[in-house]
Amino acid sequence: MALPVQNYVVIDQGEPPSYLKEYTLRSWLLTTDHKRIGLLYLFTIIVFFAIAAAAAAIMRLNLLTPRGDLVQAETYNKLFTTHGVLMVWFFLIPSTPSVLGNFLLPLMLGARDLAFPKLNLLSWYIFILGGAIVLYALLIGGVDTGWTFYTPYSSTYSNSHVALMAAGVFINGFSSILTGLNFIVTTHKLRAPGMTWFRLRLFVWSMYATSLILVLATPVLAMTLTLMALERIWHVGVFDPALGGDPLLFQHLFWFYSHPAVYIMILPGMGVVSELICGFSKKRVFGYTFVAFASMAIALLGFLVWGHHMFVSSQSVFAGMVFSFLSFAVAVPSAIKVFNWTATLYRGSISLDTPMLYAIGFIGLFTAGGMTGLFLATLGIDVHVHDTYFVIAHFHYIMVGGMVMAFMGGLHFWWPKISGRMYPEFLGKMTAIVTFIGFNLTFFPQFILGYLGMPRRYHAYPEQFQVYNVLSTAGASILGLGYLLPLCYFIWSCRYGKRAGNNPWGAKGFEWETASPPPVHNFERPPVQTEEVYNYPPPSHEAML
Amino acid sequence: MVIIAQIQFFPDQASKMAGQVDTLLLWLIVLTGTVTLAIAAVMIFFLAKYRKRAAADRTPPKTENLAVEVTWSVIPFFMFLGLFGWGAKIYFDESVDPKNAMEVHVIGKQWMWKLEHLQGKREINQLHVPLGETVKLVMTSQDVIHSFFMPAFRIKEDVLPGRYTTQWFKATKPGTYPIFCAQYCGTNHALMIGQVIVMAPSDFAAWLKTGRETVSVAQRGEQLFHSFGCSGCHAAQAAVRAPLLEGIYGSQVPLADGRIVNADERYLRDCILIPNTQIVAGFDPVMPSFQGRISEDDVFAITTYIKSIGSSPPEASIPNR
Amino acid sequence: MSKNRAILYEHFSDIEQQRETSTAGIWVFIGSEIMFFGALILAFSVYRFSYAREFAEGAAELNLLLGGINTAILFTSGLTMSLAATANRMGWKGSTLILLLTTALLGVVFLGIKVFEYHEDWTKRLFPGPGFNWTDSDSPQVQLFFVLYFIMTGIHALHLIVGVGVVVVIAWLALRDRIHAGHFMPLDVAGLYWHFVDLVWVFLFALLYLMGGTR
Amino acid sequence: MNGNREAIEALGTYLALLALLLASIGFRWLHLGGWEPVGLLLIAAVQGALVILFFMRVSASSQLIWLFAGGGFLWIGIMIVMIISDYVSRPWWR
Repeated sequence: MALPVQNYVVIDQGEPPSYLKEYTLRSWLLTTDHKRIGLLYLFTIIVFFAIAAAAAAIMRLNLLTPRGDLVQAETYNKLFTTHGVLMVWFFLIPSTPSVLGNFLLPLMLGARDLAFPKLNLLSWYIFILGGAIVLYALLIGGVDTGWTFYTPYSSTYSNSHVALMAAGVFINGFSSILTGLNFIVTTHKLRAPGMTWFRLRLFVWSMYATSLILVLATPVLAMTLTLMALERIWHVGVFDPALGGDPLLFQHLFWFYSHPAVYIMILPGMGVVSELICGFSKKRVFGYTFVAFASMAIALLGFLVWGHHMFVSSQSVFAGMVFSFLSFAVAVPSAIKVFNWTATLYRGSISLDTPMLYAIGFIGLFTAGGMTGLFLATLGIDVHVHDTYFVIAHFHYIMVGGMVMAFMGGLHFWWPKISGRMYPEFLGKMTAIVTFIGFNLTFFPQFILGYLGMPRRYHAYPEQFQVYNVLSTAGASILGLGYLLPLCYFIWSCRYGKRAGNNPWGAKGFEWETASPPPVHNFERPPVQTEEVYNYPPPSHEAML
Repeated sequence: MVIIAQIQFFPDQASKMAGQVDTLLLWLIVLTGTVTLAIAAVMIFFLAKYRKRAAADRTPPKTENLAVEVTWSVIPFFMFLGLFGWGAKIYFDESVDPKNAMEVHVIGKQWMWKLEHLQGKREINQLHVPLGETVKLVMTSQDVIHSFFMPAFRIKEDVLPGRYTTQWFKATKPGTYPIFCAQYCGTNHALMIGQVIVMAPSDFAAWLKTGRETVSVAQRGEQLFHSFGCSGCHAAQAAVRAPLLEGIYGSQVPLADGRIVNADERYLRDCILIPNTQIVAGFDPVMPSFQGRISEDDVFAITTYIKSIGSSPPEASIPNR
Repeated sequence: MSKNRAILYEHFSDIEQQRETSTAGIWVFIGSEIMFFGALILAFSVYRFSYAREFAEGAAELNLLLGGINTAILFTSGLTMSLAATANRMGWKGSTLILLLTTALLGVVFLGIKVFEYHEDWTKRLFPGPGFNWTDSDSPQVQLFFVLYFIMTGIHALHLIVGVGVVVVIAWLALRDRIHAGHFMPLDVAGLYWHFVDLVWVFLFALLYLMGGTR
Repeated sequence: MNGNREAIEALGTYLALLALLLASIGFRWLHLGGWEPVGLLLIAAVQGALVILFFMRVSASSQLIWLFAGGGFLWIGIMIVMIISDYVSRPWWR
């Protein structure tokens, strides 16, 4: 079957230069091109990911033995704080929105750039500043509170650089807010002619939903951390039980941000996977409106469930029940998405290229993560597994199994567009499989560990837990390989990869109609959306029975 | 192969509640497992049948189908509703204050558990309890937030500074089970572990008598009630008009601002430490705060004493001054 | 009149789209700011609800007169800012400049009075910490009130300082004819931010100053 | 665009704001007890609405701006209602 390749860009000497044409450092550091800023983010988050992953590796090695012989308790505590802070705020949250979102959102909307290009560059610099402060805090001794900064430990008892770390995260928050603001306004105001709301790509819907959370939740975190840091510096504060303050208020405010933040991390992944599933089954997604509205429903309901992090914190029984109920409710739109993706495959024309393998891996792991989320939403079970390795396993299934798989899938899918080159397909497929196996070996044993009662953030543990910890560490080493390989072959492909045409996958969408890599202003002439989105032609006859 | 012999899939099950939680867990595993496997099976089937090179019927199907969408939204929703109700039932049962429970006081501090039985017997990182008796833990922290976690009973509850939290269990199987601190509390968080030792009631009674002679917590509380000067006002004959404390525990107390509160341990504790936030209707806010002047141990003792004078008539229980 | 032409940035297709984009942008930002102050107001509400008596005692210590004057000053600055936007769009350069500078000046006066108030609070030893002097030492929650008071007014003052800076820059741009009747969005956007800072103060004033009873 | 009409509107808003300010300061002598905070917050809400509608010109803006302005307040409402509901339903919270 011939792929419907659309080649609208006429290749002659009049072809506008690619956005990668200029090489000077200055041209990168002062760029307002959304595509270049996306790449700037990519380079930065790889650095943060590497540091955070190294911290995880040391932790897993330490947990090989029950007594935790490798590092001291204090070091271990600083390691998991480093891992949490960097992974959450400096890798997962910016990963898909700031890298793929920045690169793709204007392309998918048919716009020349984001609404506020200078603000976009500013948000990268703010990100760098926040990251620099956090790295500085790590270098001068680190922080041992965990990424959750619970008071009164963080505000009074910890002897580490909590305030500095909080300042770094606070500053980073502004980067998130500005990115979210830019995306919301761009989606509202810069759509190409004919691009109605129901012709938006599902990735755009998910970015829009994510941005709403970024804008509405992040300031609450900023204020919460400010109050915590002020209490630490000032020695009197609003969460201090001695003044009648309530440490639970900190938890309420913290999770009012941090639970929606979980959806900041997973919604973009869902958007990417929707694109991959359509692109590789050459078919319009099943139930477009439901998938799109499910993104919005998750964003809205996601704001109402934070209290499930506090079922055993002594919040009221009534609040516990309300939050449990709402947590089940938010699982419905997630389930809708999974069902719709599966139904999209029906009568498709499926090719199992690397991005598709990642997408399928995502659906499997996300489903497992989502199902165990139901366990945690169930009050009676949560009382037992709360703050144990069960929780760790659950959210790594969502964050790593879900989000990172989707990010890798997206990166492979759009790499030809980003770099103009193909990566080695066989290595790509191998990597996807290695990652899937390594991931499951690392985190599945942790479910059992959790139900057995091993609490999280333990640098040493009773001997009966050792078997599962050894399995987990073994898996982590395989997983590490799965992350190192793409780094190598992506770099290799920049120079030696096969040239990708405008549309190597035969996929639908504005970004595939322009050159690879795209010209500075994205499109040679402003595109117009004349048909429904994902309007793949029916397969030719020989492909049918 | 010592390690292989240690492999376990389920933690010890040492209370009725643990059994209930495990039953719910198994149901959840079966239910979610079935759904997950079904999705996987359908997906793999589609992936195989409709792979690009395979010949298959590819007549474009409808891409919007309201009936299907509603079906697969509503069915999970009702399934979730059932799970919610079941889980909530267990949670509610766990949170209801048990009647006639044997009380143990727990103080968490970095990084140890201090426990005290009402008979005055104290332990550190160990909790001896009799088999088949309901045990209620009244817990507070001296520094940061901890969490008292006993996997064998499938319960945990955070232990907070400046407040009492409670949890209860009824052990049904003798043995030694772990206690963990589940809320990260600083450097040696991982070492803040201990043991619950469930013993036959007779052994427990014998155990209580071992060691040094002790006075009961209520007796200690009574002494403190006098030495801190509480009895100077809270007595029938006192010159200062203050509420009488006999029978106050468990009663409904009307407050000056119109609210009515249940006088439980938390209320009594707050009245000692931050008295002016909960003035009893008809009284002046004259009580000094004891915040910073009294240890958590002593607050426990005094509240226990006040609870112990619940049923006695006022004249008999207040010694003459 | 060529200097009064609108400026269209290259990624927009027309001037109307560019204007709507600016307005939408600042409103999203304001939405974010609402949540920022919202967290603070929530913390205050929780404690105010729990410790009504102590918080009323704390509020009674504040200088209601100065607070009221400051509120009136901010309202006046809101009026001048609003008029400045109108004048600019009508092309009245002189009035625009005078109104903008008045707005900035009123902002500075507000901050001056606020500093005076802080000084008064300091001498009354109402600043939380070791020196906190509260006759009724049995109500530690009063200190909680002052912790929140200083944080809330302090963060508001920071926003106002930023606002004054922005208004001064806008005035300078207007003087240099880089903002004018044809290119008015920067002034309107700055105005929206200024009004938002006023808006926050309205609620801070009600929560902090007014709920002190008639003592 | 009519500059004079806008100026008159702004001036009217300003006078209304000042009147409400005086009312809110005088409010305490009504001795409403527990209802006093409610009344004061209502006055503040009216003042806020005036600022938003007229100084910030939302009254003359597109639906999108109404949505953004309303969204911010809806969200803070959600946060406050849900968190306060925990406190109210804690049997022991003072």
